[in-house]
Amino acid sequence: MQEATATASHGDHSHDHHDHEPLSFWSKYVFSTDHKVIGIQYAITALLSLMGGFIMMMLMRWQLAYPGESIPFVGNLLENVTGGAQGGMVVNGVMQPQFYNALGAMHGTIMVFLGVVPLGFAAFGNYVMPLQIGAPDMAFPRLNMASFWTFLPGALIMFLSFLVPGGAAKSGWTSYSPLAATADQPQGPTIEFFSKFLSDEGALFMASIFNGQSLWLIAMVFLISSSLLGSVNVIVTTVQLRAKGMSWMRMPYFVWAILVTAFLLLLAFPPLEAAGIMQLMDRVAHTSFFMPAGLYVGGEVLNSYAGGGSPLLWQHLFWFLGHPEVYVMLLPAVGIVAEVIACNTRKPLWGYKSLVFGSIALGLLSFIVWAHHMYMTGMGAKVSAFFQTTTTIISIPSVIILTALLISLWGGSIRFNTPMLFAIAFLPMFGIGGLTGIPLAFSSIGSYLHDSYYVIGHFHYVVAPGVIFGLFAGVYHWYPKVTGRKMNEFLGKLHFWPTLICMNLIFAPMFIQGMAGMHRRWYDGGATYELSEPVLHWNIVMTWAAFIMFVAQIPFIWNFFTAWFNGQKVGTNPWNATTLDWQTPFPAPHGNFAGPVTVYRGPYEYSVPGADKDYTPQNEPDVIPEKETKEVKA
Amino acid sequence: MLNNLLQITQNASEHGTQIDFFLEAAHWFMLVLFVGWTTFFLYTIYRFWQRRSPKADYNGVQNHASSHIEIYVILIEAVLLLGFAFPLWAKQVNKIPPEGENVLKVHAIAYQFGWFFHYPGEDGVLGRKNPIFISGGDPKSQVGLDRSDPFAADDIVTLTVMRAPVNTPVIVDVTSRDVIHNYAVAHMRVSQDAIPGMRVPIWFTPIRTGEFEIICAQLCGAGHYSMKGILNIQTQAEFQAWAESQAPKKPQAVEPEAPADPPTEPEVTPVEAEGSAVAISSTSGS
Amino acid sequence: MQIPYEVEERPDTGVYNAKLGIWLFLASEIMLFGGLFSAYIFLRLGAPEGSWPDHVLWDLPGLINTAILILSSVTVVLSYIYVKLNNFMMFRVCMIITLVCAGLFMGIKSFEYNGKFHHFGAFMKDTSKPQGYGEQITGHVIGENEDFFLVAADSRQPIDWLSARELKKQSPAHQKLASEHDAVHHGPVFNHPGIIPTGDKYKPKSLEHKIKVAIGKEKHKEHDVFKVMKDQIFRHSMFTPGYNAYFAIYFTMTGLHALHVIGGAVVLAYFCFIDHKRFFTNRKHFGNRIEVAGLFWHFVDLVWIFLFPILYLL
Amino acid sequence: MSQDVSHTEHGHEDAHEIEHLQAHIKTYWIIFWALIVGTILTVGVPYLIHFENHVYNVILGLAIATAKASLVCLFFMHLNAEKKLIYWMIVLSVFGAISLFILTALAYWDHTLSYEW
Ligand code: HEA
Ligand code: HEA
Ligand code: CUA
Ligand SMILES: [Cu+2]
Repeated sequence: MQEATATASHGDHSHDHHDHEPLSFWSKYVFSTDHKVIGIQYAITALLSLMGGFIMMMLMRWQLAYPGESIPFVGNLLENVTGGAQGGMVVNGVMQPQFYNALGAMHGTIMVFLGVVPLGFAAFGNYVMPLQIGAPDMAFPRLNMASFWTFLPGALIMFLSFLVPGGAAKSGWTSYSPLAATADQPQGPTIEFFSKFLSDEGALFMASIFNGQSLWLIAMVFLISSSLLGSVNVIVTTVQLRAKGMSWMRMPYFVWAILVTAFLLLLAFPPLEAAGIMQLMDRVAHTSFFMPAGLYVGGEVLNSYAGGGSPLLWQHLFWFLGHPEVYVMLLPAVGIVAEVIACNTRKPLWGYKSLVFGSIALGLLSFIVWAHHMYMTGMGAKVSAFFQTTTTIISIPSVIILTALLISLWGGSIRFNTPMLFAIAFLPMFGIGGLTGIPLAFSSIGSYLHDSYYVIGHFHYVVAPGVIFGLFAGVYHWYPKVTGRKMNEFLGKLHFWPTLICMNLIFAPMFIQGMAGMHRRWYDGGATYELSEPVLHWNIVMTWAAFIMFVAQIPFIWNFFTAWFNGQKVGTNPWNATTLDWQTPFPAPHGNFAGPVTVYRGPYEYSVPGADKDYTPQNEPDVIPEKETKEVKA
Repeated sequence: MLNNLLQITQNASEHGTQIDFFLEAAHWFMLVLFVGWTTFFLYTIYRFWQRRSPKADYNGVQNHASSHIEIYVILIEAVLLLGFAFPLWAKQVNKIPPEGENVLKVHAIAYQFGWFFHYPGEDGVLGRKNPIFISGGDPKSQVGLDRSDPFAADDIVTLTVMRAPVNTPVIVDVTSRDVIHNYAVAHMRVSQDAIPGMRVPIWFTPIRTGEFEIICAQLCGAGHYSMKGILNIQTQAEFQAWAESQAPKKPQAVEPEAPADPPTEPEVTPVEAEGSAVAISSTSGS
Repeated sequence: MQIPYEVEERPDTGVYNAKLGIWLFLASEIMLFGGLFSAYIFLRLGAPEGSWPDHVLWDLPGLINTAILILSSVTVVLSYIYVKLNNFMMFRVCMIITLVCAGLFMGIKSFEYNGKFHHFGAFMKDTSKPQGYGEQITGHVIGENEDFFLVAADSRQPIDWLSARELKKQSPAHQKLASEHDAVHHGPVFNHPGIIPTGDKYKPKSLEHKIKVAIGKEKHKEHDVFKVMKDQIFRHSMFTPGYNAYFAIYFTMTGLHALHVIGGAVVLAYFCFIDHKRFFTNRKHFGNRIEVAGLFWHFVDLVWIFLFPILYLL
Repeated sequence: MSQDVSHTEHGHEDAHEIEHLQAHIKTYWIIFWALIVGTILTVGVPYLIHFENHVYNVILGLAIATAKASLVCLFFMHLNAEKKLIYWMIVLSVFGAISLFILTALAYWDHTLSYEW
């Protein structure tokens, strides 16, 4: 019915969307153009991907703690799935180096590109952002749908690439060429398969496509295209569809975070798309963009390649995306944390403006720091001085943002519900991760820590107990918005505390291992090297903590699915929040708001002195000027 | 102190002391920030728990202490940058000691999965190498040494083990013959990508003898985890003896400054001065 | 449900949704081609002195294509103006000219590609060179047996890619002298023992050759034929992307650009022949669509304006 | 002048408007010829002028291309009279592209490496 009102409120007949007739199941839940449905589609895909990444990580962690021991429970299954013993991935239930590398590369890729970004940017961005600015939908609903339906094939290709002969991509999530260009050359079984239908050349060509690394690249091209569509949509929506009165400085911080993120995706991703196309050319058309002449691989000089390319070029193009990408992961999470903190401290965010300008500065600066991942490539003093300086400067906005969030807590009346627990745990966890980024930023000491577990520790502290916690907070916070029911608080706490403890047990020892000289991507967890002897025992602690953490996710998954049907029913605004996302009818119809929305005030008017309740929604008209309110009260 | 707490490897190179100091300073800086913020954080969430603070304060913190702290953070970071980071790196990449006198020059060639080390030999000049000469067999063919190059005749190529005399600056030209690797010696505080098609010099001065592990610090394929090299830092006498044992026999006159070691021509001539100088004879020969 | 500002401009920003959208999309496209351009810069700076082919493509087709794209850019913006002027006839005429231009462009492009795919080149072994090969011979394969290729060599050989540049550094008088004796007049000369002159002549049948002769670009009606011994060849292929770094970036950039041309043309054709009813129902909206599609088309033109000099001329 | 174009309210064109639009058509053809001349220049210059250093030829060629590109941007894409918002988008992408070009080129120059085996 609300749909009808929303549609009836305008009379443009040239318009294509007709929501009057009831939608079929397919167009309502599958090929939907409603930003809320698309948001949920993204969220579910992303959560499943996180799960996938988690499982891959556990297999890796088993191997790291118990190198050469057969994988319990699933060893044989994996062996069969990956082509048996002659597939060379898992033999007698024991993981082989190539499979470890594939898991590592895919864990990184899936977590970053299929898990965190789709959940933070695409799912929350899609679901929450239009609601928060009072828009009826995204600016281009069909583009939005197209974005999801380009994302999904990318995701499926990525996961299914485990099944092609030779296994999934195994050159790290960074896919450094020439390793990536020479790995996964056409596999015998694939050629055999295709030569049933095609000429020899055709079969070879198909085999150069159907292998782990090429599929990784193709999947990335899908994912990049999808996120380009998404980011155009997000920016246009934020700029054009803000409700009446929703001026820039009245936008909730989350909207700002998503806006900046969208710009990062928009401008940083295309060079990687270009690079991906070039690497695909290297693999399929035998060009050599990233390969110098005279490579000697597999017992022969690669004469079929012309050479003349540069391995550094790939690294530049990859990290030109790669660094902005980390803020793409971070910013939505910070946005969520800010929303949850404002709501659960019952007071306005402290330093809203510094948060906004800090994020914009972060966004701009993130384009000129990428080479801090490349200090070890033989960078000269001048250019490294430049990148060291920008990298140190970029830590300042992060400090400002984190400090503002911390100070926001002061003077509040803090409700420790599950979303809030995750949100405030984010602060020190991100603090540790961010602070350990500082030594990495200096090339001279970074060269000691480069590629060691210290780096792994650094970024996992930012992405796992940092960003993932932010996203958990978001899931718990907006769950009632989506389903009309709250998730169970007890199960939530049962999820939070063990996860927090395990996270630290997993990642804190990494700093020690890294300082002791242990390096990443070691299939045997460092057993080959004598220098890892004194810290090797940590591997076992970390692995078991990871397993326990998996058990700790079960309450979450249980909670997530059961609360849908028998969670505590709540009203439209269970958290007594001020932002517009909580002011729609429930369930929010296609078109979101019952009527035109007007915004009268900033986003976080909690505990306004003299107001009758401790929150004043953004769209609540100022019937009585404040002075009079006071008089009335007095 | 913090370094040791984090179980850093024991330093074995001259510039490593500065690196360690810098690491220590950076970690203290981080620790102070972390403890400061965490204290504030814990106190705040304790004090403003809804049970203790039922009514929120609309205005919150009113002073600008945080801006001051942020300015200090900026200042300290500037000091770290200007005082440590720039000079240290500039020294590493720009102040490479001139080749020849008192300096050992080695060419490290990474491959899947191991290391070759190419020494210039007595003449102090590395023989020409070219991928087209690569063939299986002995290390010299493996790195594609051009046997027709006169400079190549006395060159030494070793597999896996790199030897260097203590207290002598070592320049390592790092490259790779297939994919990207990384020449990292944690104890020496050095790390350099081995990139095919490029040759990048790094240098360090070992101050302790012993065997150190050379780590491949860049994913390079299935054998990455076990692509270990050994950096064997020997006393000068030991190193010299080894170099001599490797040198090809040549019917040439013994050099004047050579020690009394008749059977082979000396590769290395130690000039013990302050324990830091060793001359790799580069004036004669060639 | 109606999305606001789909047709009308939002008062405070002054634009309608799709306009902002297309500009954002173009921004990302700039970065996409930017990535490729920076690859071009990197490859070119990294190429050993003199090995980057200089002026190797025939510039006439590129020149014509540039003119075609510029013309189509004008017609597409005119078609937009005619929508504003409520002149459907002229709108359609302009649009069709644009589409014809797109077709011509693609036709010439495929003519060029096809020529490349039938053009042969071989790098001859030379162990004294760091890269393992020395001289190159390019031309058309007119015969082959298991020992050698029979190649009708081009008048201008890769060795001249370098010497042409070297030549420019000489004094004008010297240049004149040299150019009178250069390969273009006397046919190519090779030093490599693997390239054996047969003394035969071969008259290329390709259209490209005929045009070149007709306009005086090619002085030789017939090409010298050489035996290129297979055991002396280091590497050989057609002028495919894998031939060298230059052709790699040439095909990637122009290929991606061609995909954009096709995509843009499809959209314009849709507006011209299928969506044109909107011209009469909601002309403002239709005008917006043409404007947005036109912006994309101009961008395609813009990319070509840079591609042409960097790939054909410099 | 082309401000009117993007500003035209739907449904009505008074004579004044039409005049404006017709003036545009003329401008477009002028630009067309300017672009053609520019193209011929780019092709001609390498034949006519050989700088000592090839780099100058490259710079000149890119300069002409940039001039042509700006004509297209300014007139065909109406950037001579666009909304502030659009300019900001362009500034951003130019910032991105420039940092990509300049910094990769710089990083290329400042590497302490030699390109020999
Ligand atoms: C979300 C992800 C994210 C974020 C936000 C960051 C943030 C930062 N990163 Fe990190 N980084 C990664 C993800 C991230 N990084 C990843 C994935 C890699 C590895 C990629 C790979 O090789 O695979 C990496 C690698 C990496 C490297 C390369 C290491 C190497 O390979 O040698 C460097 C080097 O400079 C670096 C630096 C930094 C810096 C200076 C910041 C700064 O922005 C941090 C600024 C933040 C602070 C300074 C915190 C301030 C907080 C306080 C002062 C208060 C403390 C608060 C409390 C205690 C409550 N990072
Ligand atoms: C966003 C990025 C992200 C995230 C979240 C994680 C999360 C984790 N990662 Fe990962 N990791 C990377 C990005 C990430 N990682 C990258 C980029 C690399 C480098 C790869 C390379 O070398 O190329 C890496 C590498 C890496 C290594 C090093 C491997 C090696 O170098 O050899 C290790 C080792 O322990 C590791 C461990 C972990 C652990 C224990 C977690 C845990 O924190 C996992 C926590 C996850 C969750 C808590 C998810 C919970 C969600 C659910 C359970 C879903 C529920 C589902 C429904 C409700 C439907 N990771
Ligand atoms: Cu070699 Cu890793
Ligand atoms: Cu980074």
